[in-house]
Amino acid sequence: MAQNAIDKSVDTFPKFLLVNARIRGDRPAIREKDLGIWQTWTWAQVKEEVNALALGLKELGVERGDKVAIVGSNKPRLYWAMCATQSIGGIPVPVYQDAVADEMSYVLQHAGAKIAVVENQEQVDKVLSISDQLPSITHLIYDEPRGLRDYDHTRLKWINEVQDIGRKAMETKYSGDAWEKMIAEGKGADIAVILYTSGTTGKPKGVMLTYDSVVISSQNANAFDNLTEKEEVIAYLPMAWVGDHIFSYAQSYVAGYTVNCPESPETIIEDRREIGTSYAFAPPRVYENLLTLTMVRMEDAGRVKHAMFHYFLKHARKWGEKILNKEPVPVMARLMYWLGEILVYGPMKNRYGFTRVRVAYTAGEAIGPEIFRYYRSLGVNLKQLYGQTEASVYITAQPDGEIYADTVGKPSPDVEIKIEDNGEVLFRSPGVFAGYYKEPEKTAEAKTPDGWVKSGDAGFFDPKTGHLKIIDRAKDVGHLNDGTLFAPKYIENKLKFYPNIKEAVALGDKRDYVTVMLNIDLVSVGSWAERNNVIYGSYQELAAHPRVYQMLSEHVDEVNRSLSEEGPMAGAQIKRFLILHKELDADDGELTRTQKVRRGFIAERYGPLAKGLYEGAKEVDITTDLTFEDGRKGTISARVKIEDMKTHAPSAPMDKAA
Amino acid sequence: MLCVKPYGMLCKIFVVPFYEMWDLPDIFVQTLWEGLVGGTLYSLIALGFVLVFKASGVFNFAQGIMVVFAALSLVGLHSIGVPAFLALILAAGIMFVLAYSVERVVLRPLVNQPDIILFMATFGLTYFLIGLGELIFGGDPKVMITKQLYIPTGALSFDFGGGRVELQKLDITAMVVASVMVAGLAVFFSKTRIGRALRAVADSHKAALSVGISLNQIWVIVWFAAGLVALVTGIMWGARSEVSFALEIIALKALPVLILGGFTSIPGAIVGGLIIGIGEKVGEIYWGPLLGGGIESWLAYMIALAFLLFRPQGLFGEKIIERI
Amino acid sequence: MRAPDDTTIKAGQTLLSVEDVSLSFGGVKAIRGVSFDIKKGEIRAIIGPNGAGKTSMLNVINGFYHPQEGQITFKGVKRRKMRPHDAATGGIARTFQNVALFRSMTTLDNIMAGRTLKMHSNFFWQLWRYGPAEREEIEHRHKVEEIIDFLEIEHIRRVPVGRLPYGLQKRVELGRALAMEPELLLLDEPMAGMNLEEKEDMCRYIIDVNNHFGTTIALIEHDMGVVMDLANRVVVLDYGQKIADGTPDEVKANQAVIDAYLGVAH
Amino acid sequence: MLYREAGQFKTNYRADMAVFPILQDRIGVFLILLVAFAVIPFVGSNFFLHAIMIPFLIFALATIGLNILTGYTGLLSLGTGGFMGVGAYACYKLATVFPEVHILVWVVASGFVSAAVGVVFGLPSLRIKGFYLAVATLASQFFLSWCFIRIPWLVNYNVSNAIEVPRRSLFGIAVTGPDATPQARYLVVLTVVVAMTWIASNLVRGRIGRMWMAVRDMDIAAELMGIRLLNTKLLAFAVSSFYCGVAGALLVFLYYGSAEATAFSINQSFAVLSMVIIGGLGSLVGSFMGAALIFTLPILLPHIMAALGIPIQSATAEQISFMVVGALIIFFLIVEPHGLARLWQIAKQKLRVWPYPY
Repeated sequence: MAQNAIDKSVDTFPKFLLVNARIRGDRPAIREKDLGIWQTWTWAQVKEEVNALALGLKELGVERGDKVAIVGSNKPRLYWAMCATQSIGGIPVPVYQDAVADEMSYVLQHAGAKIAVVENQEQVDKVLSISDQLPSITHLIYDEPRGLRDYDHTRLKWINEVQDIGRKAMETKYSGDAWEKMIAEGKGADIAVILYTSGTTGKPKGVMLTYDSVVISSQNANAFDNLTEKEEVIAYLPMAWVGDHIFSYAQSYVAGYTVNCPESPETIIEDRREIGTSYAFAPPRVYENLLTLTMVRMEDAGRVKHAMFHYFLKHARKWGEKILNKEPVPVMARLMYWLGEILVYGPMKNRYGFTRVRVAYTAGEAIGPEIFRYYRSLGVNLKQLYGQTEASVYITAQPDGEIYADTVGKPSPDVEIKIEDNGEVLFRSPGVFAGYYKEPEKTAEAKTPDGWVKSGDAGFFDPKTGHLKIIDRAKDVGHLNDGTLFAPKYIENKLKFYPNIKEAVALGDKRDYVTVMLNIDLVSVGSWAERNNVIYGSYQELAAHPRVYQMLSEHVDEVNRSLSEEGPMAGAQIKRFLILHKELDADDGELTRTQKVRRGFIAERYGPLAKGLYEGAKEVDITTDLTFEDGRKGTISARVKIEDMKTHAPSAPMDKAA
Repeated sequence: MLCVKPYGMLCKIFVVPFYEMWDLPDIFVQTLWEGLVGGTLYSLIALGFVLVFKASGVFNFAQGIMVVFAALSLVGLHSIGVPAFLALILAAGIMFVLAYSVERVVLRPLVNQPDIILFMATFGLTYFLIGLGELIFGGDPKVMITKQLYIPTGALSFDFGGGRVELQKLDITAMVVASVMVAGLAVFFSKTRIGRALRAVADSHKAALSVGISLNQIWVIVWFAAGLVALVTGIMWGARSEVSFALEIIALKALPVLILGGFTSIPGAIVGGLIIGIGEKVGEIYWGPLLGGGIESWLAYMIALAFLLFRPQGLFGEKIIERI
Repeated sequence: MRAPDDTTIKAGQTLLSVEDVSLSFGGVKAIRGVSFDIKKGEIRAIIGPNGAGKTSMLNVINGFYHPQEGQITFKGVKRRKMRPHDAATGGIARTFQNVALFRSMTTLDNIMAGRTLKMHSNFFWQLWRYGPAEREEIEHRHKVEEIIDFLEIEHIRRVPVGRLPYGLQKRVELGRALAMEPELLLLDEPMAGMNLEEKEDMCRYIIDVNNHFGTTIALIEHDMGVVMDLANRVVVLDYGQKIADGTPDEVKANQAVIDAYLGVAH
Repeated sequence: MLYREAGQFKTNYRADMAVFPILQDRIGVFLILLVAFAVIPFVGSNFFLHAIMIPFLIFALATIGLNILTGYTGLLSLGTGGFMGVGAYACYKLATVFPEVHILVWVVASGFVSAAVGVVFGLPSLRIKGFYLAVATLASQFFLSWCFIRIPWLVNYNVSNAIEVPRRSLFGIAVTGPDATPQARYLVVLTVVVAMTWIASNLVRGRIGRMWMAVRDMDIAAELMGIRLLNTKLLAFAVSSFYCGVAGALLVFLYYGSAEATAFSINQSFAVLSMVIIGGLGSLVGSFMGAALIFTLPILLPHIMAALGIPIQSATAEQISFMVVGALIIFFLIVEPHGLARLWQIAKQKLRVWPYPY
């Protein structure tokens, strides 16, 4: 790998393919669980396959600069199609396979794809259904022939046929090293790939990345975690997503490590276990699901086993991270941990397929600190990073030994970061994108002439750790009247990490101080109530219970303390809070269908409460209409208590640093 | 002798025996009688077996040891000073306890299991009873308390075809008792409510319930009935020879009987028993010597086996149509 | 006796025909003088009310029952009666009305068992599981995996079929039949007791089998809708007699059939 | 818990279809063999080797034999003892008639003799099934034991009417006869048993094994798939009797030293059957477990009872162990019809998914 890094002449992935085929020709390049076993292709074989496919595409008329759409789940042939396209100067455009027909139609039109390489009948049907809107498409190539036998094959081709065409061409037109020559023509400055980001608003934008961007950030990433050709990764995230493109394609080609394609979406967990990945990458939900699954299963375990499991988890929570971070730990604790490793941690990691994991990343959104710590305490080196398509992923990442649940780490190698006054994070790096395809004005919005890119996220550098913390989408960040930064989502998340708190709504934009409305979690608070024999008849009663208030005010206080330690956030501590008398409900329009709180709407729906929060009232009467499960409308009225909180003095970073 | 080379062997097999039968009818009759008695006892064991199989579909491998066990408990009880007839009743009681516990411990938990499993369970039961029996009564043979039970001994003998034929009173009793028991069972099955229920069970369990008797009760009853049959068999057999665990092996002869008679037919058991009994006696006396004797030990099985190959469903069973 | 292998029937020609077959058990007449044919490459449905003798017909075709009268012509070879082994070697596979899988064996082994006839390594090699024996195992395992993939039952590969839900069992049984690479596939109520979704899947598989491998299929089915979608031709039995034979639409229009299904007295 | 399967993935079918696909299992088996071959013979006392290990292994072999017939092919047999006898007597005749030929050759050869006999008595299995077949095998049992008693030729007209094992040696070391050391005999038995177990596992995992199980689970379906029932059943009978025959030969030549017909009576058949049931129908591992339990029970029982403070003499021990075995059989049939083997499987599964309950 080091050797690749130095060799600047190797600046495109087809070139890396040639290098890998040369220096590690018989090491496994890619595997696929198919027909019950892990079918394996070495780098040399991959080179041959890609070569054939490339010339096949060439024969089908793919010229330099032509776009080739790639639609499907992670399959070796689709990755090969990517490299094949690049090798003849084409530009691959991976598309989300779950996109509905008209989304797909937009992307294919916008990209002006000439050929679409798709996975199976489902995708073929989808493309054919919109083919009339896609004049640019000349051929449709499929990987899985099942059920396509009787289709009209004038413009439809099986990928193996295309390769055969290519192989014929190899003997005739493109004999000798013709293909290598084509590859040699490729330059680092060329566009390597166009990745369409499903923008939160409006049509998706096609992010153009040059070889240089992708290659350099991949090399940096590999160096950062010193990844070698020995790594095993499992490719299961959408190919159209920059994360997968970098981890399962770019970094693999640069480092020469092995990519494994699962048998089917349902079998990923088993497949991961079989392979035992050494380098993992997943959005938080994956880790969440694994953990939930574990806890659910352990509920059915026998009493002894159950007790043992939780005892050792407790021990791990206490010492695991310290041990992982190589901090001094008393001998007894070490012994117990070692025992736990045999009885619990080892087996758990084995079940997750993390036994051999050296580095695991979570990214995409904030991960619950509990979940994060759980894996770390087991001894899995889970780290956070912050990235974007526009940056070829890497903006910041946590270096080994500097792991914190609530930061996204330090700027990655070669990345500069600055924070605007409005808190928005700007970055500049070799990985920065070339522009949005066919949309110069949007490009201009996002990217300053001197190469700074607006991330659209607000954040700040945590004075304690020097790590970046992302607090919210920049546009959602507001200001208190005294001008201090107010990031509602950030505060709400901090609150919601407490199992007792189901939902939180933070108010404060253009107001004097921060207040929050809370929803308790009926399950966990309910069980707490039972344990402490607190009698309650309804959510409303429980919510209004003084001891519940007391418990939650402790949580809020802790949140305030942590805020007070976070420089810019210290000003935005919670002054007052209340517990809503009803659960926020999508049926009442208080939540989006994706369970996100609609702050504005809530603020006015509960106007009186909001008013009360800011006019110092101790109690507020309110009547709200609501919708029951069965759709009936009704009203509910209550007297809601408002709790005052004391705030903590902003603590100077240094003396707190530990 | 009338056999001449080169036909010696063939003639020894196909001519001599019949000549001898004709030549010495008294011996022949005596042989038939012996066979008949032996057959009756086989029939009795088979009977107990059929009872269980009919009602609970269990291939009761333990019937043999039950015979031994019953006889042993009778003798054993008497040997510790219990008056004979009280001992008889107690022995019957023991058989009931056995039936009850078998239903409780073995059958109930195994209800609706495949036949093979139930068979093996009774196989396990056999082992258990052997161990228990030897533990309590010791392994050595015992003498049946024939006198105390007023079972007539001695023999009636009369002239026949130039010789004497002896009929042991014991054997006659055995025959009588056997026939009485069979008759009794026949009545029991056709006349009594329980009997009808049992018949119903043979067809379908629902039917049985409709008669108003729980399956479990029925099982206890049939096993008890089988136990009583075993007791009687034990007495008779014990009286003829002695009470020992060897009986358990001999009792296996009931199996060929069943194959002839079919597993579910009481008349089948009787007829089968007689055929086997007579067949093996005659075989032993007239053909045995050719093979150096002792062929009784397997002849029965061979007869059954040969028979099976031509009529797999037994004498009284009807043809099975396989469906899929 | 067994069909010579060189007799290859082209699509559209008659693959199998039964001529006035009669079958009775003791007194009961299950089939009375029924004749019909199955053409290579078609999907042929046999329908009729309960007790019409449909299953018996299949049993006659693959030689499990031996008819008292009539004859069966398979791949041009006339027979008084079919023998199971000849049927199997001749390329007739089937599934059963109430699943007849090897319950204690895994899905994999069940389908592997379907390949028995295609495996020839001798006992000696089997002893050492070496040379031909091992090569054979591997090569056939590959074939079996293709079937598993085709039927999308990867996830139950190593599950003893006895533990599988009914729908999946039916699928495995189809897999086992396919493993024989049959020319004629007999399906006895392949969708009995399935929910709608499972039925749709099964339909898809049957059609795929038919046009992917060009397998001729004869199936018994109660669900008229299914029959009408799947079958090219339908033969209707009632009380062991043939009362109609033709395309789904013809049959649907046939008065006798309607009566039979409405249970008009005979 | 002990299993760490992450990273053990198969890239070809050979590896995927191996006997022990999991690394930890391979290690375990290796260790067991290591102990069996390299430790036990040297640390084990003569009593342990002669009175426990040797017979245990031999009975395990017989159990495998019966298991092939009853467990894998579903043909209930009560004739095991008879077939073992055939092996024993055949081996005796061959070894005494051709003394110069190597004894192990005759051990194997006697297996073939008993296989042939097995086939003959297996013939009825074409027409008859289940209990009927069981009775047919009883016929073979009684007929064979009759032969052993009544045909003096079999024992070379010994007055004792018993087999008296001659001295035979292997690489110059006596392995049979009075002056053969337990170590030598143990190693010979062990080697034979291990080899034949390996072969058995090859058979049951391959085409033939599947045919047997197919016939067991659903003979009609099997027949309609082109599996010839008679051939399959006869093959099962042959292989099964072969194993029993070899076991019988070993029993007499390397354990008893001399034996009468009673050694192969129906009781022997019952004993082996009970080993199969308790060990687990259709499992090779189970065959060993069953043999171990049933055989060692009467030997260990006195010690156990003594430990419990209830001293008993061996006769009583035998009776009690009879009861225990009977009870165990019933217990297993009720709780776990697949015997110790299944319990072992479950335990293993637990370890694999540890700490999950499933």
